[in-house]
Amino acid sequence: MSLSLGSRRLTVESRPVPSRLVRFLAPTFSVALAFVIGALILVATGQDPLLAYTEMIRKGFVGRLALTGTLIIATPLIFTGLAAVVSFRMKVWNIGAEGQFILGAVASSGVGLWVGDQVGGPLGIVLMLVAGALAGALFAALAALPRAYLNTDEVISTLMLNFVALGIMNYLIFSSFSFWRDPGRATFPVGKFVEDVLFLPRMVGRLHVGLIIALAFTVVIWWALRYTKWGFELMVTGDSPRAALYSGMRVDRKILSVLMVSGALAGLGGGIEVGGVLHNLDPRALSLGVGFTGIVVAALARLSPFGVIPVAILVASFSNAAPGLQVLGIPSEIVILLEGILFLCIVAGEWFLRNAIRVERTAGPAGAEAPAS
Amino acid sequence: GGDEAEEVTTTAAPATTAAPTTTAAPEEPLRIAFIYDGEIDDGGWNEAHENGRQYLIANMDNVETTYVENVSPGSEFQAAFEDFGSQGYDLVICTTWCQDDVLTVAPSYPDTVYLSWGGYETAPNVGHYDGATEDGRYLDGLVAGSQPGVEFIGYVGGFAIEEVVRGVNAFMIGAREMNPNIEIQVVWVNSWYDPPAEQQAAQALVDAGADLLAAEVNAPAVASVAEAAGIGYIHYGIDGSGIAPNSWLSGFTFDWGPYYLSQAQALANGTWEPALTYGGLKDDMIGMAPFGSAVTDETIALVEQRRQEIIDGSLDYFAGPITDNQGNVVVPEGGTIPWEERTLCCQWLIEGVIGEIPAG
Amino acid sequence: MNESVLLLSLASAVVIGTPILLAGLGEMMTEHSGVMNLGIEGMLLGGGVVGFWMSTQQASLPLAMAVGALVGALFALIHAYLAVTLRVNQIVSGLALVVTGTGFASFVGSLNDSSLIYARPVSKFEPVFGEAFRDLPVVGPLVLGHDWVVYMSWVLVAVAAFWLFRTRAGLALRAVGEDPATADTVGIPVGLTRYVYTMIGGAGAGMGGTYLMAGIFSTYQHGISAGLGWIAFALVIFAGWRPWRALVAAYVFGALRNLGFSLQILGVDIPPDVLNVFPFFLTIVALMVISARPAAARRFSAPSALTVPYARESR
Amino acid sequence: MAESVPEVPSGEAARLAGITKHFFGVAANEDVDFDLRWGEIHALLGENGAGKSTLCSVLAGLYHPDSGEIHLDGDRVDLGSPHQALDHGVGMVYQHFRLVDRFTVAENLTLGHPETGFFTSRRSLERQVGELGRRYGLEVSPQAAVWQLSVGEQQRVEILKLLYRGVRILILDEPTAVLTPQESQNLFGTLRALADDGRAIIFVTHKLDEVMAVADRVTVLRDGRKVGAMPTSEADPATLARLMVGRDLSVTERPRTAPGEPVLSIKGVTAEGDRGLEAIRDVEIEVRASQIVGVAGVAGNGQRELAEVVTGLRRPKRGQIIMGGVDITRSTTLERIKLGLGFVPEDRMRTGMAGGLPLAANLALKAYRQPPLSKGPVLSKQAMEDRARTLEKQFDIRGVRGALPTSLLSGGNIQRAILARELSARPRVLVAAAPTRGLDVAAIQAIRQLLIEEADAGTAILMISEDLEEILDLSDEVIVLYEGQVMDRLPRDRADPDLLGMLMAGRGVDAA
Ligand SMILES: Nc1ncnc2c1ncn2[C@@H]1O[C@H](COP(=O)(O)OP(=O)(O)OP(=O)(O)O)[C@@H](O)[C@H]1O
Ligand SMILES: Nc1ncnc2c1ncn2[C@@H]1O[C@H](COP(=O)(O)OP(=O)(O)OP(=O)(O)O)[C@@H](O)[C@H]1O
Ligand SMILES: [Mg+2]
Ligand SMILES: [Mg+2]
Repeated sequence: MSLSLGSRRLTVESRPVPSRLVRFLAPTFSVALAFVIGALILVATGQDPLLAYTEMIRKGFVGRLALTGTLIIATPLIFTGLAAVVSFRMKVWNIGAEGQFILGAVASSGVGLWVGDQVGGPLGIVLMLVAGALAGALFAALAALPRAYLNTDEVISTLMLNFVALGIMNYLIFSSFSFWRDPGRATFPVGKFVEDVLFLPRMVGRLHVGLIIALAFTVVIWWALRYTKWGFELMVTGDSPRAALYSGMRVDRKILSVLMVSGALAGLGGGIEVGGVLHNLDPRALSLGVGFTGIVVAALARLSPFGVIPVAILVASFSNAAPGLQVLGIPSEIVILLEGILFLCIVAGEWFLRNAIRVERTAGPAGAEAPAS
Repeated sequence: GGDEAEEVTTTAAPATTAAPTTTAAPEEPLRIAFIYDGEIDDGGWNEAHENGRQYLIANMDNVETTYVENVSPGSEFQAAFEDFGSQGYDLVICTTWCQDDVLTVAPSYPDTVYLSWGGYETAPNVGHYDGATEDGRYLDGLVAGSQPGVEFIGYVGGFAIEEVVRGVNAFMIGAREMNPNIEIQVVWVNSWYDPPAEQQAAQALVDAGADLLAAEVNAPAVASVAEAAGIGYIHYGIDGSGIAPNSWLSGFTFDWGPYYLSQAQALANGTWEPALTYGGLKDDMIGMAPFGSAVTDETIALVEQRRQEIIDGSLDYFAGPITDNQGNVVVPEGGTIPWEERTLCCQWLIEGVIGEIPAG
Repeated sequence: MNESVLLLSLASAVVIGTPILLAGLGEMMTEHSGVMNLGIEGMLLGGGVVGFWMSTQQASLPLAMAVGALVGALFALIHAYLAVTLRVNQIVSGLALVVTGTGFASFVGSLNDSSLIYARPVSKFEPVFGEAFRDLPVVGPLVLGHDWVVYMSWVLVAVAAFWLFRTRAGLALRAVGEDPATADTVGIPVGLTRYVYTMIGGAGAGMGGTYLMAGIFSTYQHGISAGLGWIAFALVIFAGWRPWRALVAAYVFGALRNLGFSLQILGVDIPPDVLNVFPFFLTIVALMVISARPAAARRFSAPSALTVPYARESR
Repeated sequence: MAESVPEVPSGEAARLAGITKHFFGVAANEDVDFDLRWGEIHALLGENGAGKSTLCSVLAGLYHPDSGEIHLDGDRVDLGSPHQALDHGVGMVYQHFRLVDRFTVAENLTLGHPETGFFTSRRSLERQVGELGRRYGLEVSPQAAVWQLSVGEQQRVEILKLLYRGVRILILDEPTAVLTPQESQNLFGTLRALADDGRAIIFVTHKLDEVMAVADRVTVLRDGRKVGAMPTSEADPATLARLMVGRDLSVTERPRTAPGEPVLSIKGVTAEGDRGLEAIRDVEIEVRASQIVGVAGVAGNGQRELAEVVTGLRRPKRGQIIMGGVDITRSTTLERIKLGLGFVPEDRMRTGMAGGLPLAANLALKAYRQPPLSKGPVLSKQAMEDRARTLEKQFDIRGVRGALPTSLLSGGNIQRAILARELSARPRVLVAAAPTRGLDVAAIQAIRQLLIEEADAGTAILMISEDLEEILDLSDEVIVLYEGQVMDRLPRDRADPDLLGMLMAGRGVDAA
């Protein structure tokens, strides 16, 4: 693909591995592009983009409240983002983080209610979180087992399972008097609250230690992908399952393990949302699409575990700043639209990573003067 | 621009430190924020609250309101409550179930008063409110029962929770007062917001022979089905007469405005106390939407009469005996469902209602 | 009476199945070209809201449907550009489209001071056949009682089936989805084909959305589709990428949800949440059954190059 | 430096002038001139990576050259796509077939054909295709799905496809690499007939014999440049080899070590193929230390399944496999690897390598399990890199560029890398499938040398190959596989091409 501009020729060619600089510039550029398009829409609807963006930054990041609010919203996104990173790295497309997150929340709130204050805080919290991770992993296994042994397409099965999970959670709270539901509340069906000792400790304001756990898991995942046999095998299997098989790796188990680890991360995210923010099973607060958003987060992070953190925070800052923008008079619909455009631009930015644009001087029409050999 | 917003925050701060107990300086406007989990123009729940906000603006001087819509429960709610608290808002009103998110944040902002719909656990700066839908539903039942030829009413409900069941029961009491042969078929859609499901549920009722539809969900889908089937329609919670011009009969409305006004004034006067407000017709929290052309003047007069009787306390439509649809006497002769215990009712469907409360 | 309730419930399954079918059929064509568009929900809402707005402005419903289709196709164009030209991950691009389409619909839906919720289509979708036909037993409500969109969807199913498996263009389309490199070498324009059919998919979703709002509801509401787009996506898989099966499956999916309400009326208590997840659950099971049997897998599995971008000079 | 052939303008079918095509800085073609005449078979000869496929792809419209001109029938043309090339009557059979697996033969032929009606009628189509096949001696069942066909049949479909489109310039990229000698002979017959029909044919190969046997003229490429062109009548294998490689090749025969103890015994093994039929039946093979046992046979006679059964990728239905005294019939691949099994797979790019990963990772594919590459679950990147550097040097792997994907390496270098990985694990048994297929002369020589040295060092080698020359050159003992059964086993001194050919065709020794 090439384009001639006067005496210059722009050539686009695909690049096998992006350079470090490009890896930094591409997302920056796509975010910038999204903001430019956003500005156009704002102007078209009679808003002041500069004001809007200043407010977006202010309400998203500036000050203790803005920052903690954003970080709290970012925490589950980091988990679902990591879940997507792990599986997408192996070219196993787990788009079921949404459902795994939900079941993680179901399990950890269930365990929390079950242990009550019997085992004390730290152990109880650990049990809750382990239950969340386990539930996420087992739910992912529903897609992983058929994928590993029947070669059932996991994109579709994990996607479908999201709706199954949603159905389960709604059933537990809204249409049954299950163990999870608080029978004492007549005005509105609500999940029972776990004991205070099972609340994740807070650090600053409402900011709970879930963020620290998220960061810790980011490091663990990064390390595991890069410096362990498991990570190596995952990389090989992702690139060529046959090569993996014949060099003695168990591809079926790898698929299982990667999907279950991915599910466990998402499930842990659900557990942490319960332990840190909700303290009960609240279907309305647990079905906001963090699983889906996590995939977009992972994509912008270029499937890099550390990349997930800033991206999750950026996306979270959007949600956190949205009310502030509305107070300025910017309708909530525009904020959603801006988010969609941001996502699309981010996705488009992938292109820059795989293609290099070269500017060459040309003497005349292409091929007229071949260089002397 | 941005500076202005800053300014407002700082100037407002001293006034609000004084807030719940002391009278604010008169020149300082009372600052109120409304938080909606959906859109203000949803034609239902949130729109009714937004109408309340408009009422407040129209009826109180020196008040400054703002709203944010599409905020989700959980950490987004909490962040928003925190944000308005830290900006020194005097009053933050959350119009959906959000008691627990409120209680998480409210203690940190003692100078801001939080009101949440449907909650029951108060705190020094947290109050709750809810509307007595059964008052309205009883009147709706009168309207429905007065329709000639109506014997089988289709009723689309969200979840079979107490409030909704209570509403159905009151509706039936009203309807049978007009026509003792009436039966009501309830269908639960089991969702808070699923227009296609609501449409299908309503259609299933029409297919089963319903000759009038009533809704207890947040959607005009049921109205569309009634309109298409050419049968009467009773709406829920808001004046939706534009939604089904031909089928429209009536429907009670949530009139949150007077309540919001009273709370704001109490705050301005320094007389605000945390409370659980359960308001019905007598509290002006429940009203009636305009009647459709198929409702006779006679019926309108009757509805008005019953309304007055309820307001002055001379009528208790829950007076016993009441039998449920399993044949059990749930309210004995001479008994009633006292106002204070209303919100705990009901886990039974009244005689004549076909349907079950799903066991779980 | 019980029988008639069930019968009528099937008839309304046809009604609610129609937007699912239109969107699913579109997605099926898209997927046959090797492009997977997860953004159906976004296109359905985005296309539908504009189509609905059209229907409130003037009397021609076909025109409103066409406009809905066009806007849906424009949304799909974004996906086509990202997936085909920029070759980005199609899952991610589709999900981003859901957010964008939903935001766009809410934006248009409350562009004026009051939302489109109180706006009404100028005219209605009327049943095609006269009362006499509609009153016939069984076939009356089930087959003869519908408006033209339902019949059009049947025609579209036939056209799609014929197009895919009996025409040169269909052969080319399937070749692009199976093996783009091969299609390219025999002169089938891979990129163009993918663009066109991705946009056709968007058009299907846009039409489905318009019919949902202007036809079934006669009103707009925020988030009105409540996940129908995902059911349409499941439909394609459940139908094994075959149009006629999609027709049946759309009504099965529609009936499953309807069934819950009819059963409630008949006094049978099945938790609706169970019935709600049924389409998705069924799809997983169907998928597993198919993939477990190699012969079936060859016939009913996804196009081989689904989600695989094509670049001519890469190796 | 290019010697050019006098021009014959009247008969010129195509002329490429000054074609240059770069990939990521690699000059695949550099200022290449090439001409083709009607009625000739023109061989294009060159080592791996010489630029043959690239040049062909340029003429076929698949690649757009960075510079240079294409003339067809005397007119300058700009071929934007394979489609445009087809419209100009130029078509190519690619090294990797371009057929839609799930479609039938007839559907593949109609695909993109301008004269297909809008509606496709299966019946008439299949009839047409059948006729065409008979006319050119390229018979295949029109209703069969492509995935059901053998490689040779698929190639026939490819050629038919071009003929069906009325292509007059036919390009075949290494068509014989996947064919048996007999199939190759048939193909040559077909090609000759097509050329006599007045078509022009470009025939890409590494094999000098084939050039001499079928081509009228030959053009030699090296490192992307044209280094020679001549009528075959004026060429001889030695000259061509020198042009191709740029130096003289010397073949050194070395005395072989005597075979030792049996190391690998395959006893009465029966296994099913992918389609559920028995692909190998009661196979008995024994390989001793320092011995190379060659398995000859026409492709599709159970070779792949045999290799998979030995390496543990396929479970046998009956029989036993014993390695170094251990029964490994039920062992996993990993257990076999640990016992000292090495494997050079037929499909290098997908089975032999994870093409998207850097070479260092691929070289570590087996060694990563032990120190120094890993300790416990932890991997040492540094050790991996160091080991890669060593192996690259030791095995002379060229063209490695750091973190770039291995798939960018040339075929020959990929094969070297696979051998480097397998041999560095010091296997007791090495299964090598088609170890030199598609490689150039120099690479072939180097790889064969490696295999011989390995055997001399005591490794038992089971070599599966369709290349008779290779079998005869290397094996101590030859086993012929036909329809999944061992036809015969011959010591090298008793094996000769005629006898093997007969056995491979399923005719027993008695009949001979
Ligand atoms: N995509 C690429 N990017 C950069 N370098 C490449 C690329 N492809 C090949 N090369 C370099 O070109 C050289 C030779 O390539 P090569 O001859 O293998 O082509 P080939 O056609 O793949 O071989 P074969 O067809 O037999 O597999 C190598 O040094 C390799 O590194
Ligand atoms: N699509 C491509 N991308 C990158 N590099 C390429 C590509 N095609 C060819 N090359 C490089 O161009 C050079 C010439 O490759 P080409 O395939 O033409 O060689 P060849 O002569 O056909 O080799 P072989 O005999 O192995 O098939 C090699 O270095 C190869 O790696
Ligand atoms: Mg709005
Ligand atoms: Mg080649």
